Amino acid sequence: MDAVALHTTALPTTAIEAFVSTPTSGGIVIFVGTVRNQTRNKAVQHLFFEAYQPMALSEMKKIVEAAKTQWPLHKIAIHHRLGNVAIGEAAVVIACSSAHRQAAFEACAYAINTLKETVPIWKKEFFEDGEVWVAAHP
Amino acid sequence: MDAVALHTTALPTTAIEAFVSTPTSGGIVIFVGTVRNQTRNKAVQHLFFEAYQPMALSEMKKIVEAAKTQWPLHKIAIHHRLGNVAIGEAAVVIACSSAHRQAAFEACAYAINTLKETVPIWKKEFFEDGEVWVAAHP
Amino acid sequence: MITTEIIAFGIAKDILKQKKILCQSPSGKISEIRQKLIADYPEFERLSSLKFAVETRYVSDDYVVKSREIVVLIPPVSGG
Amino acid sequence: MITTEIIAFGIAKDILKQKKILCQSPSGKISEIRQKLIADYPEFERLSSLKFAVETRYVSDDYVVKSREIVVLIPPVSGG
Repeated sequence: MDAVALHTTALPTTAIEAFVSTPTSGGIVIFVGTVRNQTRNKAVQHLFFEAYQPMALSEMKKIVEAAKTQWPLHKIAIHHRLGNVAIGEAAVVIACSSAHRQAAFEACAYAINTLKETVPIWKKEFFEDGEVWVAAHP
Repeated sequence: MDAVALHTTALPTTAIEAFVSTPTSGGIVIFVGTVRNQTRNKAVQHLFFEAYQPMALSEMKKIVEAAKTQWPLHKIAIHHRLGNVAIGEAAVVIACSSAHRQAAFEACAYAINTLKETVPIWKKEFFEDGEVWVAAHP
Repeated sequence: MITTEIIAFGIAKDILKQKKILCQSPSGKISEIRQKLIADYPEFERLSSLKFAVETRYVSDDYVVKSREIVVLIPPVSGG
Repeated sequence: MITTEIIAFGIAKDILKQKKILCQSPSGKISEIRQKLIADYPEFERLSSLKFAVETRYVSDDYVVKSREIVVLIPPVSGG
């Protein structure tokens, strides 16, 4: 398994957890970003994710490297879903392992925060009466 | 599934994640505490966990209630393993879901920190040349 | 003298060399029970901490154990 | 004039109504390309942000696009 990947089918959460688990790890922190059934009190039917794939992977790798520089991690993995995603499904899974848990907690929060700022992936929300690219407008 | 439980067999990580996932959740944070193969540079062969079970469950429920009071969580689950646990296996799984991820991150860190302080569970490490109750002595 | 039934876990059980003991104290106050245990088993003083629970709740040293309540010794916990 | 090939994603593609366009600018500087795009497609100005990448790297407004480099429009990202 690669540390970073884009998937057009359900994210392999269990395999991602197994990937980061090492015999010297004491703590694994996993963030799963799931598709909510509403946004700003409006019912969401489903989501669609589009990526500029080579750059998305490159930016995800940068997050992996930056996190490894900042925290004593054993492993870190960032996997993102593309295409149509149903309510309740995972859009992103980030997993970090370290000897002691604080590093894993901090690195996992850093990774999802940074992903949302830098990785060229775009989310479109589909409503009963239309669709909108999330965060496009102020 | 109960929000808190003690298990004598492998922790059902996937079911715990599914338990906390709700249609309104945007973020799930999971902490998995695994058994390390060494401690203070000494090789650990396996671990044994003992609990004062009724009080352990009661203290775990207190953590659940306190976390729900402090953060806008959708669900939180705390599951701990008892008996012999092999290297690499999960000793504890804590999962939190919320509409926005920060609450889930903070509540998950709070829950594991508090569990390690208040829940009457005791860990014994087995080495080649002996065994020791962890944290018993200064 | 009051007789209190005491249950031990983890290293506390190892120190007592048994799971349950009966402890005599003037009034059944936790501070008295603590003193008596340390007097009988000095190893308890070497622990990082020794808490007491009654039934399933932590109690402080000034708690007085009621008749038939079971006292539980809680040596330093190490879950997670 | 320099002709630059531009690829768009997300809402930027919707604004252009196509995936790729060619853009003419005096020297191929990103700031010129940005100006030209906003002049031709004023909707770009309504976005929260509009970044540019060359190949797979973000570039700043003073970057000058080299011949055959592809420019990618990056409207506000919303992964996760």
